[in-house]
Amino acid sequence: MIEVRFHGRGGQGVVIASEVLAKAAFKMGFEVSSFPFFGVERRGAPVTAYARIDKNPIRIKSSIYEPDYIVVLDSTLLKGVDLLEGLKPGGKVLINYPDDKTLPEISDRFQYYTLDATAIAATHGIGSKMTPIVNTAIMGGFAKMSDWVSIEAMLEIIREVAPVKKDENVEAAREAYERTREVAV
Amino acid sequence: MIEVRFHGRGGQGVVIASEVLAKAAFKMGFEVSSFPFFGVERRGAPVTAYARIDKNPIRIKSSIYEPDYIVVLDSTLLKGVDLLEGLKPGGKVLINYPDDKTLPEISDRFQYYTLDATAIAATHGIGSKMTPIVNTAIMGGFAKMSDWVSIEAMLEIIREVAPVKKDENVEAAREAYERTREVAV
Amino acid sequence: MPKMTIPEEEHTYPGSTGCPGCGANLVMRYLLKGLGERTIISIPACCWAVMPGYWPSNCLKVPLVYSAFEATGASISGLRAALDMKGVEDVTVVGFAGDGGTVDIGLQSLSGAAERQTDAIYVMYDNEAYMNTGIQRSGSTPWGAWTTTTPVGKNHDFKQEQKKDIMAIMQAHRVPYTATVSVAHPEDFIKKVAKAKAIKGMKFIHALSPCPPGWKANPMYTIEIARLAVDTHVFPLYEIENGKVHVTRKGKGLPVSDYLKLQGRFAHLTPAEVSSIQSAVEANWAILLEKDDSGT
Amino acid sequence: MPKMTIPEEEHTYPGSTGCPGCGANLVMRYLLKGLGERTIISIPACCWAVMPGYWPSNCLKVPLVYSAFEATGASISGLRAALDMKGVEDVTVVGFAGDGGTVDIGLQSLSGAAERQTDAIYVMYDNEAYMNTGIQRSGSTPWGAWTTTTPVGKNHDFKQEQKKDIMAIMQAHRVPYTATVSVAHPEDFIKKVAKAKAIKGMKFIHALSPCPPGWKANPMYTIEIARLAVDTHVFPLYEIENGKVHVTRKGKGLPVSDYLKLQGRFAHLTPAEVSSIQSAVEANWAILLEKDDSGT
Amino acid sequence: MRQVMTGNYASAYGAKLSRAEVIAAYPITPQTSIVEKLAELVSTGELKAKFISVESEHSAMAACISASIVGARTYTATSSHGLTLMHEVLMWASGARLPIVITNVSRAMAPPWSVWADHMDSIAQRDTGWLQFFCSSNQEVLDTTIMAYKICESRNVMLPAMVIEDAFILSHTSEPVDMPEQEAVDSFLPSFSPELKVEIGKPMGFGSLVKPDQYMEFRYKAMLAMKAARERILRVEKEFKQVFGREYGGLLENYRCDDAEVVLVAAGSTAATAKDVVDSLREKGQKVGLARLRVFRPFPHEEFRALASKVAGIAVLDRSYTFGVSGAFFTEIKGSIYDCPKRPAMKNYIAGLGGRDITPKILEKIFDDIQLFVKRREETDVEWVDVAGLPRRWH
Amino acid sequence: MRQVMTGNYASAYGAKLSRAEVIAAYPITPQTSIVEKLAELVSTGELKAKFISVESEHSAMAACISASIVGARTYTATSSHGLTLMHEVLMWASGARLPIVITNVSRAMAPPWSVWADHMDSIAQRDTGWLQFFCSSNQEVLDTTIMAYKICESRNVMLPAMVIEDAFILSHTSEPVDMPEQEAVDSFLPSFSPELKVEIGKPMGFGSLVKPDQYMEFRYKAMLAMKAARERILRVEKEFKQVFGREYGGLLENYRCDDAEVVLVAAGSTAATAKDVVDSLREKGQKVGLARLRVFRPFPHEEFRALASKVAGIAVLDRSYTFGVSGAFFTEIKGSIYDCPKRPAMKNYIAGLGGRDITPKILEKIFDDIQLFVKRREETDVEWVDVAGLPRRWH
Amino acid sequence: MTKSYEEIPLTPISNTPSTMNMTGLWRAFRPIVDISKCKRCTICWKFCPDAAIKLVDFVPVIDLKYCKGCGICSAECPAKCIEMIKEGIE
Amino acid sequence: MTKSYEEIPLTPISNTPSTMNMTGLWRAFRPIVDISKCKRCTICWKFCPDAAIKLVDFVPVIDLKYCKGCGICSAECPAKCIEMIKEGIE
Ligand SMILES: Cc1ncc(C[n+]2csc(CCOP(=O)(O)OP(=O)(O)O)c2C)c(N)n1
Ligand SMILES: Cc1ncc(C[n+]2csc(CCOP(=O)(O)OP(=O)(O)O)c2C)c(N)n1
Ligand code: SF4
Ligand code: SF4
Ligand code: SF4
Ligand code: SF4
Repeated sequence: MIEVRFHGRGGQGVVIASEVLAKAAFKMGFEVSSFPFFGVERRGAPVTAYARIDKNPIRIKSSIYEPDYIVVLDSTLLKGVDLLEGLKPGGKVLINYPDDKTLPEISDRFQYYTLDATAIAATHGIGSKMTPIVNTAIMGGFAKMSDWVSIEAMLEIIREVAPVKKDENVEAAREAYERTREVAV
Repeated sequence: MIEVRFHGRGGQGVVIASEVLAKAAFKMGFEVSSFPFFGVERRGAPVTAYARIDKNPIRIKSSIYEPDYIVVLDSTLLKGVDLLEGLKPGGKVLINYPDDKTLPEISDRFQYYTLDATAIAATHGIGSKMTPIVNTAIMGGFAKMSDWVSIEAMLEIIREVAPVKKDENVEAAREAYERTREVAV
Repeated sequence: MPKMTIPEEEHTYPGSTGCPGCGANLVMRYLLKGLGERTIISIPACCWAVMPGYWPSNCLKVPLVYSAFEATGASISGLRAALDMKGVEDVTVVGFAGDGGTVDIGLQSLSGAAERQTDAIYVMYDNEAYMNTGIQRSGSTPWGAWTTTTPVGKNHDFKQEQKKDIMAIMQAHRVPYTATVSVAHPEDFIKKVAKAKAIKGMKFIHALSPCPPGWKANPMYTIEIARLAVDTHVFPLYEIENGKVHVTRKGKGLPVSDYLKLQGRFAHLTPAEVSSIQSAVEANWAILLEKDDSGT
Repeated sequence: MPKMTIPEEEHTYPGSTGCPGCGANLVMRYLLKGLGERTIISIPACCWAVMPGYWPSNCLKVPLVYSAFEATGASISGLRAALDMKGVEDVTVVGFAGDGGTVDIGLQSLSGAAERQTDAIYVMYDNEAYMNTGIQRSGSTPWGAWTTTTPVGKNHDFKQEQKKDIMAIMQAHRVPYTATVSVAHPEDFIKKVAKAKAIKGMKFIHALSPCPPGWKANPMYTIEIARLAVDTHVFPLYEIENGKVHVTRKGKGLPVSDYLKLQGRFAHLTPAEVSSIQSAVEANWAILLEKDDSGT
Repeated sequence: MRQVMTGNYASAYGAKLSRAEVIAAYPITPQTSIVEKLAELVSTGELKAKFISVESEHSAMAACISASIVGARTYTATSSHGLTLMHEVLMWASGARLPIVITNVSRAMAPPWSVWADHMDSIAQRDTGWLQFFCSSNQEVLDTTIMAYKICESRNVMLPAMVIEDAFILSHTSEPVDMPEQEAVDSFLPSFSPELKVEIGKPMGFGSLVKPDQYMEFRYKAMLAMKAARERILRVEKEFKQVFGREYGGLLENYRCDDAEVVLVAAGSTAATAKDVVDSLREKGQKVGLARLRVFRPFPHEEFRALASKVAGIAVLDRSYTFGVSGAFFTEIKGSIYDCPKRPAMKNYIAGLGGRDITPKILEKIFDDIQLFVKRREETDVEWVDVAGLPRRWH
Repeated sequence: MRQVMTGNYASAYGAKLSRAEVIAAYPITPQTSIVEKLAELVSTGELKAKFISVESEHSAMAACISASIVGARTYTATSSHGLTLMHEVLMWASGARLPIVITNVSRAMAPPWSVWADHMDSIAQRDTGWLQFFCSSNQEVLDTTIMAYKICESRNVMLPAMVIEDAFILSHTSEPVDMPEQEAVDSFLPSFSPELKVEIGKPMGFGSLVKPDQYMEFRYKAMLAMKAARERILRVEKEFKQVFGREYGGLLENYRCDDAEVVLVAAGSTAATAKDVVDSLREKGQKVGLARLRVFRPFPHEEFRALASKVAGIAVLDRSYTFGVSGAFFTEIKGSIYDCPKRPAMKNYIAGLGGRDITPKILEKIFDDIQLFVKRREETDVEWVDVAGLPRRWH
Repeated sequence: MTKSYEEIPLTPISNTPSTMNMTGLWRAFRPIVDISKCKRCTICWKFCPDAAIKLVDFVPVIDLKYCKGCGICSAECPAKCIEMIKEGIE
Repeated sequence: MTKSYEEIPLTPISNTPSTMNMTGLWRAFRPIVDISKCKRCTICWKFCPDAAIKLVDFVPVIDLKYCKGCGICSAECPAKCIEMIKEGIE
């Protein structure tokens, strides 16, 4: 079973991101389950979501404590709580991070991928200029980072779930896929 | 244990009558319990109340099915349901009945007492002229009919419970006591 | 030739178990004369939940749904929605509740029904207290009245609060039609009910409903008391249609004491208290007349 | 020399967990500036039940009692009665609820508190929907607005009912003081609150409270939107003292579209719909001005 | 002084003698005379209290909750629909740990509309975290009201309590009640001064939002409080006895159970009648007893286990029925003695719903039946008593 | 077609596929997305129904009641405080014998305020006369909604049903759900046409006042209906299997219980996790099983008795606690098997209150513990799991 | 009197006319109409709360099975032709 | 983090100032005050929903531990001296 944890802020579509992953994996024949952290958080407050992907039907309903992947939709969260808590040794981390900055000091037990999803979303006019919506772009990046979910499945689902600007969202994800890169720390 | 059933109409103070009896008997050293029939009846509708009197504390909480005494506050009720149902053979019945009329045909297994409580109440100005309140007068009659509750105890309680016109109520009960008579059927 | 001034057909049976002289009985009788048989009524806990009689007795010739005390507004919305889904549109849905069930515990669901524009008529028969439970104060009990929970004690107590102005509250809900009616004026009553029936949306009828035991009054004066309520301007007859006020009966302008003195529940009031009631009634009447659009 | 136009002392801590730019946060901030520390607040379920933070966090410097969603009116009556019994009389009891908790599920207990003349101030912060649960319609949602339960569907749906007029409803309850306040005009806000504090009986304050996520608005425009609500006469500032209406700010009379266009929840409206809102607003404003006693 | 009064007046005087400070109540048959009496006592000044006229029972309880939070002793009374309308806020009161006392005049639920005795309304509150006392006489109603405050306000309890009297059968029956002197009650029951209350000048939020990582600990504390209540009930009753000379048998009153072969478990007014029946059957030589379920919450676990070790059969009379299971008393008693070494034969009798009279005759037949049942246990262990259309006759 | 959706959407689609005609609901976390989805389906015309925006949950249920009385199929959804506010009218619905279906997203009660999973709200309705289905997957939520109508609307049942999904854990978790075709559902579930309903032109009072001499007979009929519901549940599930190919194990799903020495009883989402745990423990050679309590009302009496005859120990996990007693499941199960010839060792585990996570690790420890308990029964048979401050560690 | 559980409906449905209740027995006073004085105004009929007055040719015929004796007809009759007399035992 | 049942009160009493919540971390945009342009009108202070602005000599000092970056101060400043810049990683 693969377990993924998502970090973002209230209003950023973190829950949607986890659902997109689940749906894409489902489309590829996996069994899936995704869920938010169950909170009453307000806009801007850190929120968490989760996804499980497996070959077999998923029955377990408890939370994820030791994920294989971590996705960070908002790099400013790196300042807050320990985002990498529980990540399995060798686990992978995808961070929405400005292309022109280098990652701050961070544990070297994991693999890191970055992607300037904010810039990409802005380019494609997703969300407002002030607050671009990055969840579709970041999922393009996820397809790159993981070797088990295809970018095609991801794009299909993004087209399905995006309420408006379907093409733009798909394009953003595709671009994100291409621009995601592993970084050394 | 002595068991008494009261019949009257909603608004006539039937429940008060049963309480007056209980309180008078209590004053005389008896253990008592009195209760209404538990209904949602409206003004004018037939209502029933009960009293138990005993030497020992009364624990039984069920209804009375075979009373020793029956008190009828309103003679027009004689037209309705069977008022004497369950009365023990030899049981006594007190009826508020016009002095100038004779009782209709009625079972001869019981002893009957009558009393024109309506007239007496009217004389003493209890209630309105149109609707005199007869419950105090009738309890004077009860003291006469029974040999175990004294008219003194009864009058004392009537004075206690009457909200207004205490003297008049007491006088009415005293007069009723005197004018109550056994009638043959 | 003599003529009946109200429809002859009865939609209630004799044998209801209300008190002799009960005004609420008349409210129902006139209401159904005005609405006819294609009517369905929802009744919460109140005297009228008892008046049809113990099971299986029923004194109404139209269908009757009992509802929880606080739920009349919700009940009529449910009835209307279901009938609409079934395509039954020519039926008048009626909520019929006492004053306590309307201005106190039922106010919220009534307000909800008004907000969601339920197509129904809500009738409040106002006996100005909780009568079914034995004369406790309600929000609709007038200032000065005795009830068992506003006892006349050593300190000369009685109801200290003003009667809730349910007509104003419903008006604030901008329902298309509200009217006051009286059992003393059945012709006016039935006319208003028929009018309400023809209007779409939530209609509200406020019926003053004398209650002999609760008002400590002789049952024979039920109509007289209701008439005096109108003639003293204690309970003016008017209707409000889309915000337009129309006083339907000016009344004689008799002193309120004429009205009060037939009722034991006001017997304790001092002359000063009576005249304070008089002033309040006059002030309200003046305001009402000012709003009256009848002339224009 | 510069001067603060509102009291300097803060009765709220930073660190509340409301959204950035939340109008309700300001409503509380101004309210307490107006009332001072001898205040006790009852808060039912609503955003403000969450905003103090998870236990043991509290952003208020005055005592706060949580109550059930529907029970604010009852809660303040209970608080007042208990404090009176304890002889604590110089404390202002406040009920502080959202619009849903006031005009819908809390209306009945509010009405009860008004009828029994509870000496307290009831503040409704009006973000015009159930926000704590994620933007569902309330009785206070204005006509035309999108919410999650009044979706903009194929048939161009949106809220079909008028906003409940809670000021009129409270006025119908004849409470001694009601006022509207805006976070864009804290000086006026605080003045009214201080006035309410000095009056005995039940006071009602209606505060328009912009909600960036719920109104689909940029948080930086919270004040601007509130100001436009006043300037377009969508939300006029006035008070009613013992029935006397007093408009406290005339506003600029800008077109309502200025107000609507900053909010995504109205984005679907057609020009015709916008102008029907314009007419309704103008009509209401005219009525209000007519009632205005300020001049006289 | 002993005087003749109804159960409802006994309730009202119980509240008065306990010096309830804030009373908020809404009328409902057959509770009304409690409220009326209290309104009168307040209006005459005999009781110094605030009487809040509320617009519903939900508000009655909510007003009591807020008043209690700022340290007032509170009282309310209701019945059936009123009690069930309070359901949400009943849970609130226990969760907020407020020692509110309510009288519930236990009555049937509609539909069918019925105003008569039935325990369904009370039983349906068994999960709300309230102490529940079923009373069998007016004296007990009055005394229990006073004791309830003392039990609930103790520091290690701080939970609300429900004093239950059967609709009409107690509420409207007049019988002699010894009314304690106010001074005696005052010295028995100190004034209410909770450790934790909301005070002006002490900013605090009362009843905040708690995350999943902490909620259970608060519930655990309430569980401990209910445990403590058990001991407290016994101690307060002992103290009460010392001052007033009366006692009620703890949580489960054993009446002639010592050498009993079978016992009847019953609560409320039925248990009073049952004592007469036990006496008369004892006279006939039958070894029968009554275990009067006086306190349903906290549940008298230990008491039932002790009883189970002594008797061969237990007849459980429930004046309510939980659809899909059985009477609630029956299920819980069986649950409680499940792992006792000795397992008496248990049978459930559903009786008296909606005010159906429970006569001595019926109770006698139940005793007959349970004695038979002990000998040859049948399939059905839940029997409906006195239902028209069923073969067995009960009169 | 299988698609990924939340439990709440599964609820909404369940109602939609059942062609609910009148929907009245009030928002509450975490039920809101049910209501929002239904509002959307009605607004797009995908669902032909009346959506009544009510001002409280009490009104939501009251509106459903009246709509049902005139023959409409009705649906509502709520949670915690909303459900408990309905308490009075829940009893009304069952007393009036109306087959209303509600989804309850089971959540903790305040105070402390909490929006997380907890069964207290549902359990506290155990006496209201509703059927109660605890679901363990989103698929089950959808399927059970459809089945519930078919079960409840049958002539010999005519009682309302509650479909329960755990707050967030099901309501907000997305997982694959096979969405049946509307045609298939239509042929499985006929339209609602009750024998008894209020119709224009047929004057009748629905739900009248009944005297003590007749009330019990009406209750007796409801008892029979709950009995009939049991058979009906089994039959409808069989039919459902035939049409849709899915089944859920009746009232008490036995998962690897056949040769089990100890079993865990659990309901809702925990039971899903528990299946994984059972599998992994079985792999380690432990003879453990899961008895998933799917239907709490009517109570699976026969099923538990059958289970008791097979196993040595039963661990009962309650996600709620009845103060003064124990978990409700625990009490009722013990009550149910009280007189079974074989009495398994029974222990109660109180876990997951207020959303506390119930992890596989915790369930493993419970299985360990019950196996020990079978061997040496201890005094305490009710244990609180994962409470900070208690000696035992669960992680 | 109590009906078997098999004879009753699921829930109490009242469909028997309330004429099953002999509410005339509640009466303390009985209205006596002096037909000779009757003006056929039908006012008594109009105001009877119990619908206990039938009109025969516009003249009131009081159904004593249901008349509760409230006296409204007597009070409202403009011709004063209805007298209320105390009910007796016949 | 979870407190022992023995350490907590009977029912959740919140008496810790909400300054325990680092809500500044929620911020997406940061207000930068150009003090040189500030007119000391105190308007920014007045309208900050989070009371995150302190005045020092009538000049705003923003407490970034709690400023959520709503931008109201920036929008309302008549001198336009508060700029909102996107929060970065420092
Ligand atoms: C929830 C609830 N609370 C209280 C009652 C008791 N109750 C039944 S009828 C009634 C009084 C009704 O008063 P009103 O609505 O004024 O009608 P009236 O009886 O005066 O005609 C009351 C308090 C109830 N049935 N349900
Ligand atoms: C009885 C009950 N029903 C529903 C809820 C769920 N609920 C909590 S807050 C809320 C919305 C409150 O809306 P409003 O009063 O407008 O305040 P806002 O959240 O918008 O500030 C709702 C529906 C509840 N707590 N209790
Ligand atoms: S108490 Fe009053 S309202 Fe009720 S039935 Fe009697 S007269 Fe009518
Ligand atoms: S949702 Fe709206 S009202 Fe609630 S905290 Fe956020 S901005 Fe404020
Ligand atoms: S006395 Fe009353 S009930 Fe009888 S006929 Fe006259 S009006 Fe009708
Ligand atoms: S950005 Fe908003 S929260 Fe930050 S200081 Fe300015 S007004 Fe306050």
